[in-house]
Amino acid sequence: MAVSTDRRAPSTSETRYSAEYRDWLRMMVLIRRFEERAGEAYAVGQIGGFCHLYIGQEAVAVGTISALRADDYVISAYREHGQALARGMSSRSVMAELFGKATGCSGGKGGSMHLFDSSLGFLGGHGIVGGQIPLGAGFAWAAKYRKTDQVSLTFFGEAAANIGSFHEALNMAGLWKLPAIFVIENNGYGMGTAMKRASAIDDFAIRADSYGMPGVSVDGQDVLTVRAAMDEAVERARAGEGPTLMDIQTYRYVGHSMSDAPHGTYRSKDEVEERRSRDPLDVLERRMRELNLIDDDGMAELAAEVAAEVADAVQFAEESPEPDAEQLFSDVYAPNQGTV
Amino acid sequence: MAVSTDRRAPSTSETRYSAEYRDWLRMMVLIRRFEERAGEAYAVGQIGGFCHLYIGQEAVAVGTISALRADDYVISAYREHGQALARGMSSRSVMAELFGKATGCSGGKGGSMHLFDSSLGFLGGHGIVGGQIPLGAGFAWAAKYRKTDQVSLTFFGEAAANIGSFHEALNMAGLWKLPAIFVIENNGYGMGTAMKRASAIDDFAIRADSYGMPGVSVDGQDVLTVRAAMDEAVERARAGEGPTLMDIQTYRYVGHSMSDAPHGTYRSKDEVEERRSRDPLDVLERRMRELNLIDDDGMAELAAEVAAEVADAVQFAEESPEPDAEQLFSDVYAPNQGTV
Amino acid sequence: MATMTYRDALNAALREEMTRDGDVYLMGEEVAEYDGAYKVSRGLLKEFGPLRVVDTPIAELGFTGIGVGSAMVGLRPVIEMMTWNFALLAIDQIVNVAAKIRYMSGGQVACPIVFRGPGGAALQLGAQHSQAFESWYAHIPGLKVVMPATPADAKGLLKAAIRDDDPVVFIEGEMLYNVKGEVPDEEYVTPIGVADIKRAGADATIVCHSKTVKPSLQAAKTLAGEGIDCEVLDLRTIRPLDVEAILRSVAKTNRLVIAEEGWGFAGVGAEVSDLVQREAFDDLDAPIRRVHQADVPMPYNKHLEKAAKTDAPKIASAVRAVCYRD
Amino acid sequence: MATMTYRDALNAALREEMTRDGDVYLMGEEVAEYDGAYKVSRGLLKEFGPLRVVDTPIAELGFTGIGVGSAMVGLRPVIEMMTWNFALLAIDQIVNVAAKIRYMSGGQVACPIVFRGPGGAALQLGAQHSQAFESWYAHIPGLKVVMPATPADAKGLLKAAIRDDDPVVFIEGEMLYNVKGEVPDEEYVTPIGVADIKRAGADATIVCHSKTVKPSLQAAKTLAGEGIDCEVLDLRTIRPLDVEAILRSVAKTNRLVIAEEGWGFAGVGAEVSDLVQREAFDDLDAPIRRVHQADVPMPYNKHLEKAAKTDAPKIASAVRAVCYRD
Ligand SMILES: Cc1ncc(C[n+]2csc(CCOP(=O)(O)OP(=O)(O)O)c2C)c(N)n1
Ligand SMILES: Cc1ncc(C[n+]2csc(CCOP(=O)(O)OP(=O)(O)O)c2C)c(N)n1
Ligand SMILES: [Mg+2]
Ligand SMILES: [Mg+2]
Repeated sequence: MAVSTDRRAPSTSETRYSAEYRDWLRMMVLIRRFEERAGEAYAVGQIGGFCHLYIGQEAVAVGTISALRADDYVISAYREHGQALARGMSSRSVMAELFGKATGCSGGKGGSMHLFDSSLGFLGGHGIVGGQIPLGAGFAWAAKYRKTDQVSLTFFGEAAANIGSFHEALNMAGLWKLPAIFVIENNGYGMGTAMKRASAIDDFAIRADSYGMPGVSVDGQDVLTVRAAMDEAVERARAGEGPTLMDIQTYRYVGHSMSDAPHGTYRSKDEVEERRSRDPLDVLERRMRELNLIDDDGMAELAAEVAAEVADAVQFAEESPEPDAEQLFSDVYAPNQGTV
Repeated sequence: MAVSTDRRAPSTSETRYSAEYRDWLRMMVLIRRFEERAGEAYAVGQIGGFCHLYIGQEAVAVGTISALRADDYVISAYREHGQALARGMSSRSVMAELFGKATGCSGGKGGSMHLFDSSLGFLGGHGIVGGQIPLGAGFAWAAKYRKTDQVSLTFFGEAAANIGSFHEALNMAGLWKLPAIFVIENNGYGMGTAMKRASAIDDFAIRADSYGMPGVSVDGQDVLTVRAAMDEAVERARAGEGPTLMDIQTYRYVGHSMSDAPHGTYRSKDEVEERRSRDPLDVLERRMRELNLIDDDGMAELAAEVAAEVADAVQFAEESPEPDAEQLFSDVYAPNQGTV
Repeated sequence: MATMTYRDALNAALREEMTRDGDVYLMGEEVAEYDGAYKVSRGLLKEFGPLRVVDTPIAELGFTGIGVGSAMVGLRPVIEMMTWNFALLAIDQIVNVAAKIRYMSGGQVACPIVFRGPGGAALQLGAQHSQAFESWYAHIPGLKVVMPATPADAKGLLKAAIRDDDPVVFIEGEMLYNVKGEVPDEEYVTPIGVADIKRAGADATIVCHSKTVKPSLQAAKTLAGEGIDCEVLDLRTIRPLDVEAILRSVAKTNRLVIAEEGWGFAGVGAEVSDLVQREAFDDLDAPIRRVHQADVPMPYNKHLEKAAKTDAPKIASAVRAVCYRD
Repeated sequence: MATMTYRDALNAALREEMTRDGDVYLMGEEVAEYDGAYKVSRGLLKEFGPLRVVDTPIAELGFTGIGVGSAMVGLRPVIEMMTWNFALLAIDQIVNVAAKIRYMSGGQVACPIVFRGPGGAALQLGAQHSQAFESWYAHIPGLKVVMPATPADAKGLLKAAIRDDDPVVFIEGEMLYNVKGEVPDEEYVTPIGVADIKRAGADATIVCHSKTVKPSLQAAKTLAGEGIDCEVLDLRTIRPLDVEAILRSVAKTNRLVIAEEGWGFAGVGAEVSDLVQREAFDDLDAPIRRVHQADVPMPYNKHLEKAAKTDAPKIASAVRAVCYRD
């Protein structure tokens, strides 16, 4: 049976969440500044490996994760710095992990693609496209098994919606009515491949019909819209009514990873400029100004807070020690069970 | 974009295919008798391994394959004796393969699950559920690459529509408008699991929307309906208009494989009886009698032909030699290239 | 001691561990209503209900991932692979997540999960259904690989695997399910990582595991008649390998044959051979010999299949060769 | 002879073979518009068009299957794995179809296909992106496994792989793409299955392949200063293994070290070690030593990563050990 549903997320009263606006704006600005700083640190070799920045997509992480409870679960792919911060991981522990330091959230062993904080239910940071989708369904399965009303939130890119694990996991989530929310962070590109060159259809909310769950399309540059749609999905999931697929439209301003230019062969400078003109930070700031929730002084204060936090994080990361050499061999197996 | 389409296959004039009816009926009876005889041979140990019979599903193979040209491609799973025969492989070569003999279509090295005849474009016989779906898309890709108007026909069970390769292959087939026809042989069960216990939705034609291709539901017990729907799909494919997903409803009268009872824990005797009451062989025979295309004598003649063919196939298989011992090491690599 | 089949021993282990610990559940294709494709889970649905004995769609990658995810948040799933051939579809979740999640999370996230089901060949199932992948899994740090040969070991090791805090690849054998043996009545757990001398002997060591244990014992019996006294060492666990037990045996016999079911190239036997030549070079009185599947995909024809497989006569010949009696 | 990078040598091989044979095409993620994630296919889209240089969705299992299917009907696809880590998702099609289709069809259906892309670790890519799987593929009869170390070998072997009528697993190295070397100007094909002595020597043999060739040569240079003259044998092909070349070298030097990038357990080195102890037991003056990755998932931190990896100092120590100079 097809689930009939209005695919556009409902419009939202401007003031419903206004008490949270400043927190959201602060988090979005923090993510932006953190990522810009990470890009600089990468350029001078303080960060290595692959590094995928979240710049432009901030409203997705903040709008969704702010709707969760502390005991819910979150999982993402390799472009997860923003979600880690939005989930409450400290700038220090994230930056230190990017620097590979012992004080990093994964002890320096994970790196940019593998951020973890199990105390916050933030369970990675995964590098195989689509691999986290069944894992997220698994957290939801565990909640169902334990009869809690926890919710599991899984992020992935629109390109990951073409891989088999998406299909298998969503079918089981729909079949078993798992409390799972699947968020497509639809930034229009998988590396250099535009969505229309990788998918036979251009509206992924349709795919929800294949799995007996509602599918919603959401404007991902307006954090308010994201949050409103997310609240509905969370409500459904907590009530035992099953999963939701959210196709959240956003854009990455930067290249796929640090080795990719912001524009070039696969998208034009004009396109990037145009998309930047509707910036999620501006959208929220404008709304707050209209409601007199912030003014120039408030913005300056917020900027200063964030700047201090990011500077502190970098200093912390720089001054932190490298992992001990013995760390190479620990955490392969549980302690006291012997290794091979 | 969703492809809007009437999901029921069109009804068909009773006489459009009447010149072919006797061939179809003969083939359906042949498959039925061949499979019954294979079951007996299995019971006495002449056939080994897994053996999945096609009894009850005959109209699907005959209705679809009869619409193809000699240079088209066909691929299937492990329940493929019927399709092999319908594609024109000799009863001898198929029975000998089941017996593991050197004269078998795969030289005795394939067995029941791996029947091949490349001269007929019959490319297996595959044992990993869903594995043949991308392969079938690959044949269609080759046709497109070579700019021929060949068509590729891929069979799989309804349970295979829940596996990742289905999703990946259909997306690419839709994206690239490949001349591929994907046939779900929907017999309602994957081993002992009813479709509704494995799939979040109960109408697989809906899944076609996810891949930008038409999806049709077809009554698989009426060969005429199958053929009519297949003709449309073939026409689309040959015209370069892309793939079709056909969900053909059928039923297997027998157990999943020789080690599974026809009914038991997962379905009732009553259900099997009821489904048997609308037998595809009867449906066509009745229609032919109404049109005076066959009478009792004609039926007796047909039965005798088939009986002789099956008996001959068994005798041939029994009398054929085992493969030479050296066959163990041949066909691992191309000849004259050396093996490891 | 009760006599029971390997199948029933596994069933008992599952039942005992599910009774003991409410976090343990069984998931896979046909494990519930159908009682298991090979009936290992017989009766468990009735006893534990559909939340703890869970039928899945055919979606190995997906349900393996769901199992791994649930283990990451503290459940203790047992994921049944209908056969290990199909686990190729799920191998990304096993290798890239289960084996690495503890490490890449800096020790924060454990993955206490058992992947189990029959591996290797049965009879005439053809090329795609007759593969032994233990050397692949044993190649991967972060996994443990357990392969019991007897009912008693099957029960004790499955219980150990379920209690283990790391991911365990537990490979059974379709051809072993009906094998009978004595199983202790009282509760017991067999430690992972400890090999077992199934027959003590002085002249040559046969290292084997899983389905090659029985033909190794048969070969030893034949050879005893020829005056060659074999020690048959059942590895039971492939990773971690019981290095000491292997070296101890070779130090005693000075001759080694390794018998395994799968292909030879970079197989388990290659690892054992390398280990012994390195650590016990001077103990060896003859080059190590190996017996393994012919280097071909498995043929369907029964004579060809037999010729491809490891069996007692081939093991016996290899022992004669290392004893220079051929 | 022109000097060119390994990347450009591969690019030239693709261009030449695609020009020579209209059935050859390249398919994979980002191979066309993006010119390849690692730019191996630079310019090919422009030259050959979108039907012969094909960007795919992220669907490794699916596009690998499409490639295999097209090879079954006579095309000669080159399937790019963005990295071999992602090929775990496609491994069912490689192992269960490509490797077996000729055999299980009784010789009727060939599968002339190349699967290629970078394998092993680069720098700080972490546990899921830093894996060397050559021993897995080499375990499988029906596949060939080719791993060039130099630009000249990369070009000649890729051309051979494309012309080969069997499925070839062709593993490159991200860290090798920028390596420069001399490449013959005239057309040539380097035969699969033939190892190459990259440095002749008399005192000890270092068997290596792909990324371990360079550190082996460095180690040999260091050791030459200590009076140890090493022969460096680059396997180039893992399956079929050039058994004669290995035995010939060991017969000359009587001492063997095997250096590989991947994990040790049941690695390529284990197979070579087993081979040599069996076929050249009496030639050996010391136990064979192996150098391989530490038995851990790859850590992100650069110091830990360095400590985990095979390098010239570790190879040199192993050689000193087999020469009893440590
Ligand atoms: C299975 C797999 N295939 C390929 C890759 C290489 N890869 C990393 S990210 C990426 C693009 C993913 O795009 P999308 O899912 O849209 O996420 P985004 O990067 O846009 O956030 C690719 C192809 C991978 N990591 N895993
Ligand atoms: C990947 C994989 N998983 C499991 C199996 C075992 N298996 C063989 S057939 C089958 C049921 C398939 O059902 P369906 O696709 O509906 O086809 P049917 O048998 O009904 O024709 C299963 C689970 C397999 N062969 N491959
Ligand atoms: Mg994207
Ligand atoms: Mg079915």
